[in-house]
Amino acid sequence: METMRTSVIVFPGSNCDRDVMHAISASTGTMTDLVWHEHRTLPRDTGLVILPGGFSYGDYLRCGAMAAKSPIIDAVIKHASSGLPVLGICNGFQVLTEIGLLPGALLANTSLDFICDFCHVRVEREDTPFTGHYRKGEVLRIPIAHYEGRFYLPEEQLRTLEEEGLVVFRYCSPEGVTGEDFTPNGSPNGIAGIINRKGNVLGMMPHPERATESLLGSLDGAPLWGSVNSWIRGRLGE
Amino acid sequence: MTFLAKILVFPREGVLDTQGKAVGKSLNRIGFGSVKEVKVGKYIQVLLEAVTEADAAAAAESMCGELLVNDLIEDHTVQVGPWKP
Amino acid sequence: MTFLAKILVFPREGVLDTQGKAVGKSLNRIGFGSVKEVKVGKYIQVLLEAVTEADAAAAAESMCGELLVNDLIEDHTVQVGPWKP
Amino acid sequence: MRPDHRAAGLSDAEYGEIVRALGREPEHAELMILGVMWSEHCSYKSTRRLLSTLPTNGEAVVQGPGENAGIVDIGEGWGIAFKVESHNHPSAVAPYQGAATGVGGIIRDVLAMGARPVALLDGLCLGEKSCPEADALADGIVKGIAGYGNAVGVPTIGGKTLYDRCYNGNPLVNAMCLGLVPIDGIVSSRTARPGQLAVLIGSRTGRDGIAGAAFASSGLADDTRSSRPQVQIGDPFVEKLLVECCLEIHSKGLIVAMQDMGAAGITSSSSEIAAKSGTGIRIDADLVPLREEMETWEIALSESQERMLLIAEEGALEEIGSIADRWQLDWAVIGKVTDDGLFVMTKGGREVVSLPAEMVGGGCPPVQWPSCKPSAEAEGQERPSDPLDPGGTERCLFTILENPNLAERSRIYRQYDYMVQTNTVVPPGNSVSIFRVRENRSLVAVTMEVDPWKCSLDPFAGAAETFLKALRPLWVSGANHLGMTNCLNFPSPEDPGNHWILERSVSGLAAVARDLACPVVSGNVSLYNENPSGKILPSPLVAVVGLQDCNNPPLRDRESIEAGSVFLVGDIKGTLGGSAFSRIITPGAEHKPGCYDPSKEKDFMKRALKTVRKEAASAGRAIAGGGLMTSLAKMCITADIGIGLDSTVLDTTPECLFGEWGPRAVYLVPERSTELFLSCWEGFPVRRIGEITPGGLTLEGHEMLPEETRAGKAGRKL
Ligand SMILES: Nc1ncnc2c1ncn2[C@@H]1O[C@H](COP(=O)(O)OP(=O)(O)O)[C@@H](O)[C@H]1O
Ligand SMILES: [Mg+2]
Repeated sequence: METMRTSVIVFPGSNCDRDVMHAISASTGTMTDLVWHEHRTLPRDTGLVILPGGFSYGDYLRCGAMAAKSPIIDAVIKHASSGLPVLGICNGFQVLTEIGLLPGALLANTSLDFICDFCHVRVEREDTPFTGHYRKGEVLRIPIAHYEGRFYLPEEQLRTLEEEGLVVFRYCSPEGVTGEDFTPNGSPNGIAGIINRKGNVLGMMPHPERATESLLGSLDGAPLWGSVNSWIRGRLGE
Repeated sequence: MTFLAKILVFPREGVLDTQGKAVGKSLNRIGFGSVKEVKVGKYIQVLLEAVTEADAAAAAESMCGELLVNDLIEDHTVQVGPWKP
Repeated sequence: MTFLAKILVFPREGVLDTQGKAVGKSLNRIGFGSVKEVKVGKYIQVLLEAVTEADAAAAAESMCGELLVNDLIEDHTVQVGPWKP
Repeated sequence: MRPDHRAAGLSDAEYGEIVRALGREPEHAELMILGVMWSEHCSYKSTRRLLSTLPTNGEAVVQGPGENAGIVDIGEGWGIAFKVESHNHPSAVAPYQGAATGVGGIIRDVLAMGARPVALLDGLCLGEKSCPEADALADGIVKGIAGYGNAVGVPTIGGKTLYDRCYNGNPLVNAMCLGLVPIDGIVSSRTARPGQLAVLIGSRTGRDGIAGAAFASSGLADDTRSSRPQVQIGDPFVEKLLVECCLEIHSKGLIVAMQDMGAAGITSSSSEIAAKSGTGIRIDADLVPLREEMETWEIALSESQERMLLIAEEGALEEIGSIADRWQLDWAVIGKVTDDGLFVMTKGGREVVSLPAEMVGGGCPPVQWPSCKPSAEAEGQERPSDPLDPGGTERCLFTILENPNLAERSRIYRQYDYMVQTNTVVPPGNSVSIFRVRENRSLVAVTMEVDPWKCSLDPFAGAAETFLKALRPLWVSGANHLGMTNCLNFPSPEDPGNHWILERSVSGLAAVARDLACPVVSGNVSLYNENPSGKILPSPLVAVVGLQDCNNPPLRDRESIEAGSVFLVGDIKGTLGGSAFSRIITPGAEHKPGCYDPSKEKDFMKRALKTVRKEAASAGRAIAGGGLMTSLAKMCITADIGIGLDSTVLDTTPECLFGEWGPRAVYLVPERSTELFLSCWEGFPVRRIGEITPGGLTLEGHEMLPEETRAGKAGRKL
């Protein structure tokens, strides 16, 4: 294997699975497999695992809760513990918290409305497999589309999360200023995406796959795919 | 006096319970084969001021009628008691 | 034997219950000024087979642990009894 | 004659016809079935003749009316299937579920053509914002559309929203779906052959929405609660699985014919397949997966959502079953296609229903309601109005922009996922919605219009103008129209005045379809939109699908440019009849509506398309609601530019500044393109009416769009 190979997990109700596949192939030209949640293993040579957005199990009960019990999840956990990258987007982020690969939970937006819109996020770290092609402090214009995107952790743990620098993306103004006014869903500290301590499992509410073509209004998500691709190739080269 | 009204809201008999169906299947799938049926509804706790328990119950019932319950598709029960913090 | 487990799930103390807040405000607005606080949670009914009531209760509790409840954000109570159709 | 045929919804004459054709009296289950199938909603008995006057043929038409959705050709072997459907009555009773199941239903119609659903639009006619009940309905309706569309993963890329008191208790919810289908993979409902099997896939059948079709065929009762059993619950999660499952089965070539189960459920889907295929069908009620104990007639008529009926060869069954199992959907063989022309339902081996499929699926005799021009029909004359002074113009503009009918709609469409599937090129909030088709690298443009005020003034001219209002923005953006779909939302046709208006409206649509060669490929009729406190204004809704010239990017209505001119093309004056100005500023005044001139429209079309082809302008907007000033104000706000108007060219009468009707548009043209632009519009009225400035919208030095007016109207920019 010379290039990245991505497994996108398809749960019943996932609806951004194909979008992610198109975005990755359009921007990196690498291979993507759609992996049905009932499988127990990932395709050989999987580099990146993506839990895509959508409404797995209709978002019934709690978003992500039922998907977190899928047969494929053991393989995802194993993949993560081997140090390889796992990315959860939107509903995928919710699934990651339900699995326990990421801390916290995602609660209903303060407005109690579904929000679909472009918003801005600031890149807080450039030293992760997902953000190597960004600069720290860079502002991305990227869409969100969710009803439950308000990150929650008990205060104490939230402080630790911040102290350990695990927040990777934060909602902000077009100029990069953070604050409640620029946080569409009420997330504390404008948290839009977090990473685990080991630095290989990222969960984010914004949709990079929706910002990978200028025709669709933004290219700011494309470097994310490039970053992971470079990171994996670097690791393969070792 | 303060009362606590506990309101249970659930899909009417015969009305499709989309959540219950999905949750039931999931429980079966993750090893709870003994589960025969699941219904998912809402549990609403209302803390309210009233003079008597009967007043509180009447108020809670009328909240159900006006806002909390869509009786085209939902059934409900109300249980009221004095509030013990 | 068939048992009915009634499970109440509600937001943990300290977790902002936006829905409860919104419902509370709406109730105030439409004339229920006496309402002081509202919490909105879930009511889940599970019909299950078990040998004894204790077994049924244990099963229901473990369903909560595995799927029905997220302890980080939710509290719950379980009440089990024989099912009377 | 047995007394209960009226309870089943059949007139004495219809019942007589049934007895005559059968040579016997129908059994109870048969009577219930015919009552529903012969209802207005299922049989189109009042409008079939009228609808047959609509032109349906055209170069791009692959499938016209008569199937679950129409299809137009978008090149390289690909087609777009589309249709609009109303869910008005259910939404009045249970707004969230009514609107949600409306979306679900139209998605399945498109799926039934073998198409992958790729876009949704919603046309909403809502009650006044100041009426709390109407506002609550509106809120529930929007949440229902969002709840269903978002979860099922089909983007809602546009729509139309308007408010009027006539919709207070009669909201209109018209959902439109577009699907992408390879033309050699179109599925039909008329291709079943004897011996093949009927397979039901999807949710289990329950007692929901029994006789919903009949419900949609009469006025709303005073107490909507009595309409209880008709409420259906949508499950977008299952719909998503159903879409993927049916498309996978289809991709394996295992589907002979397919039909969604909408109104009248198993009965309509199976009898229609049989009637259209010229076969019979035999359904065994014992084989239908049920949620609860049900009578045979209930099973026959249940409108449980998220079900599809597939016709397949016996040999395909195993594979179909394993695909459905993988998608965790219930499925069952419920019957067989026969050669006797009968729609038969059995229970416990006994024939409970045995009727000619033709009689069930299409046998209801048409009804001709009396028709008579209502005496109240406005006969106003266009009287020239006095010119407005600048202060007056500003006040009028302010009042019009403040009106909910002209406000921007981001509060609605921000609740819809309009980006999923990553093909939305021009999102809601623009005059047209455009999505990209990866498969043939084309851009498909869609518009939707409804204008009850113009239709109530003059149903012929109003319906024609509604259609043209949907066409013009397509042309301005650079898209050629391919075909249209429509929904005829009207009150009871039994009233002679209403019926006359309905007839005239349909003639108006037919005239434009013929004159501009924009065929009608699908549609829907919703009558009886009235309740004891009132009836709706005539509200025919039109949606047009067009193909963008793939060599040019679409011309948008909000492109920001630094310097250049503002041009008005078309007549200097519009007409005030049924306009926002006459409704909001001078209510009570009567104005004769403009008359529609096909050759002028064609001239406009050619030039608008050429403007895009030659890249002669940087932004353009067809003038519609609120007239010239409102269009300019919206451009200033959304593109964040200013415009200085030239009062020596402009006429300051309300007809010029706020008039509507007819082909008129404003363009922003960079200095270097002026000549090119003028050459594009040669032979058509064109005037330079102003220039682009750093900020504000000024006329005779007077600011028409002060900060307060701009504030909060910025809309969303992509
Ligand atoms: N119900 C709706 N759903 C999605 N988009 C909508 C809806 N209503 C309006 N829109 C979008 O908002 C914009 C303005 O809508 P509207 O006020 O109805 O039309 P107009 O263009 O005549 O002002 C359009 O871009 C339209 O696509
Ligand atoms: Mg259909």
